[in-house]
Amino acid sequence: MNITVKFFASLREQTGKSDASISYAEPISVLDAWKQASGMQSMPENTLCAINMEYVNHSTLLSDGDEVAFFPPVTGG
Amino acid sequence: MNITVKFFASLREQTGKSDASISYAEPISVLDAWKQASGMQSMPENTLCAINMEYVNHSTLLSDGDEVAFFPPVTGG
Amino acid sequence: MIELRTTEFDPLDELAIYQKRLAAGKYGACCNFIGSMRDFNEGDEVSKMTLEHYPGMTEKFLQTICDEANEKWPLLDCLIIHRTGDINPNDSIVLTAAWSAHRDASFAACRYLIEELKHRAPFWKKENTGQGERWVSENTKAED
Amino acid sequence: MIELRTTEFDPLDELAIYQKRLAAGKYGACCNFIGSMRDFNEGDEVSKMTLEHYPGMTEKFLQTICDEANEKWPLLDCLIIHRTGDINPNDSIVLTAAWSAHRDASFAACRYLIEELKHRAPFWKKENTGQGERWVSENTKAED
Repeated sequence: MNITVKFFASLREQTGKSDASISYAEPISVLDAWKQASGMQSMPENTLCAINMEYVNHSTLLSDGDEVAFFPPVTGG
Repeated sequence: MNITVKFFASLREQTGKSDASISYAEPISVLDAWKQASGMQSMPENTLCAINMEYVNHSTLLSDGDEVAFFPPVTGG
Repeated sequence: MIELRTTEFDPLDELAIYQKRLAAGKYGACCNFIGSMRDFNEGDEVSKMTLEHYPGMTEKFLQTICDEANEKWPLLDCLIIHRTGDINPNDSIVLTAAWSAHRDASFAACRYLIEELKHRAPFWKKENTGQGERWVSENTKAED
Repeated sequence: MIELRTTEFDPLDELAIYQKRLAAGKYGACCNFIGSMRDFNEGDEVSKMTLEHYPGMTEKFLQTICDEANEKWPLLDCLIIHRTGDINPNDSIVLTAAWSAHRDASFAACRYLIEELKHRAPFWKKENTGQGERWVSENTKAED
């Protein structure tokens, strides 16, 4: 199972990366993907997550080929 | 005591006049001014009144030199 | 600022011109509302309209509304422009605008300006429909 | 319609151009909101700003907001334009607009567009102040 991980804004700076690819044999959650891709960093409490550009929560399970994104509270407009 | 009376919109058409001058010896109310200036026509229920360009109610008393105006509900904007 | 116009005006041009007077970088929010003449009302086609007002009182009243908005919210400025006289479909009738640092004040003030204008400012519309002329009887409460 | 812009845009010009697409005489109300960059925030001078977004998701999300507004209110159309990249004080950041027959729908929809955008659309602001760069931490609830 291959997953693409994206980090935006302050989370990109915190993790030091904008994109990562991870592989797993067993189904994993969004939170598991964070741990693996960030190198076991702690996830800031208010982190938002999206799978394939739709908001999800931290416990949602990922499927092969998914793009999972992590970002801080939004501040547009 | 001399008073200028103005009618606007449908009330101008109903009374057939836009301006009128009336004279009185005793203090009169806005409603009295309507009766006199309109030739005793009945005042439509939702008529708005202003003295010297400030909204007043029908029982407000007029002073010498006042301009009293009668108009229907407003429909601007 | 408030203004009455006897001829057609372009509300977006007016906003652009007026906004140049304001200090650049100080307002973060501008909410504005443009009311224009539809070619239908209450089921009938409307080919023309005339807007009567009370010279003197109308201007004074629009200024009062602006003053009230400035007291109620922390605004940098507000603007009302309103047409009078003969109006054709698609012409702009009214522009209300409010500038502030944050969006909440600009929305609330812009809404206040148009609601107060619609319910209290001395203007009267007469529509010309296929069935002849008719006075518009009353503005609706916050839904027209 | 929704659009992202990487360079400066004039929201009033955009409104004028976009509005020409709409059927003349059918809308009576246009409420729009323009958010622009102030040169101060939370007590500090801000000399520059960078707006990051999530390419793909941001556009999709703005379209979702427009679709939701169209479902909730009887609109003729709505429009969102948002800047990305490097932004200078007084530049326009966002335009939201809604056209309808009556004013209530246009106000409610315009407000909905900007509130949803501010709270859910993936954009992130980084400010450059005299003290260096900082990420804006969170948009306020309907008051920013």
